[in-house]
Amino acid sequence: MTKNITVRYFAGFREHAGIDKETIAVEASTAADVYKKLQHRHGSAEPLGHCKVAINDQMADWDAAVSDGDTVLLFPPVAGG
Amino acid sequence: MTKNITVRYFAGFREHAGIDKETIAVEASTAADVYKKLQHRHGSAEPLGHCKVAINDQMADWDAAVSDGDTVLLFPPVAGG
Amino acid sequence: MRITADRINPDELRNELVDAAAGAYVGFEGWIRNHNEGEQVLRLEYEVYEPLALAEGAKVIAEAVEKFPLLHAECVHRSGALDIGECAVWVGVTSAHRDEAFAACRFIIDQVKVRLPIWKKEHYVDGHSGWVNCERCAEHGHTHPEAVSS
Amino acid sequence: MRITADRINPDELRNELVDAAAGAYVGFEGWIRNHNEGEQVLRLEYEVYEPLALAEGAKVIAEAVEKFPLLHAECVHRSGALDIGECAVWVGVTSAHRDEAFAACRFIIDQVKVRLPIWKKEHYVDGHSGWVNCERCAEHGHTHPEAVSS
Repeated sequence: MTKNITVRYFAGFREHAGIDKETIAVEASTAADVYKKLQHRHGSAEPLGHCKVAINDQMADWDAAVSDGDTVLLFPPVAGG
Repeated sequence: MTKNITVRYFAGFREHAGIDKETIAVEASTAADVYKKLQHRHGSAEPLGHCKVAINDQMADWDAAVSDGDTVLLFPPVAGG
Repeated sequence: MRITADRINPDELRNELVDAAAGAYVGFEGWIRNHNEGEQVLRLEYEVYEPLALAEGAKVIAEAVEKFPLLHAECVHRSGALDIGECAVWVGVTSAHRDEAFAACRFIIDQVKVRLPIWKKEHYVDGHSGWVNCERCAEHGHTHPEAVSS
Repeated sequence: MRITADRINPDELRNELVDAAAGAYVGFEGWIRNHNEGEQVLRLEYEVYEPLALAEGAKVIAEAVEKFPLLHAECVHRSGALDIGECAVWVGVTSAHRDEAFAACRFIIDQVKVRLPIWKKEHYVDGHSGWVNCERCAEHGHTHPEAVSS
């Protein structure tokens, strides 16, 4: 099922995509599906397990379901401190 | 053999002895011997293993030899910090 | 948990944790080193996604308070551009005894480094720059933009 | 290693350890608690035998520097009368990474507490006072002068 998903890119993902946000119509059940559809935009060399995702400003698992209208935040490997 | 030993008391030992220093003539081979001879002055309830000793301003073991003219420092259990 | 674009003042922050019941204070500060993985670092930028960095940081501190018998715990992380020697992150913990202060301070900084949406871009002496990988992924080296092409 | 009768200023001491190669700073402070083993503490006195406290403290710091890859390490201990909340001992350590800063800071305070000729006399709310036993001997309770008669 095609859903309208707003995707936000951070850090290296944003630099790679060249934009920080876009709304796409995508066939996706989970956050991981969204990530995979957008691999060319955010550096596919980065394994999913190193990245994090949030849905509507809540940290989420990659297998969390996405709904039409959701905002998915794609976080490359973090490095605080 | 009788030796002239200057003994210095610290903290609880000093309070118990009522003096901080005295020179005594004592039959003693080791620092432990000196401690035992003076038990009535510094609270014999305190096991040797909880206390420390220095000879002439060097930390020493209880079985270190004492010589005539040495200064023996008797340290009750320490509690820094 | 706080995020700030201003200089961190550890002394001021420490004073906020003062408590007559506290016997131990442990403070950790992460400073900007002049080198990383063999490269000379000139300066550094932190990108922070504040809403979730604050929420996740608060969760980390709450977990520390639950795990250890603490009096107070706080963490402050910088955002934006930092120079060599500046404090990037501060963690302070007070408790009755030192065991739990050390353990909790360590727990908080470890979790903050791997869980908060914060990214570090290093600018090197030779002119190039790169996003620094998280500690868990460190064996893979830097994630230079050039290196992650699709 | 330093012994001082004046207030400890952790911020000033921390600044002495600043180093562009340092990525981690860990500071420990021992504060005077208002209670100990169920008793309300009013104030406290430290008796320090300075010549050997300085020598033994320097030895502890040298051991830490040998055990861990540190940049700087320092320890300052108070002597004399202290009020509740005052800092009795400060330990600061800097290193490239945090592992060794935490480990060395912990090592130093642990050793300082059991090896340096320093004694602590607590004055309690009810008027009596007592010398506090070392940590290793803590299971035996306080060494009140009354309790150690010959």
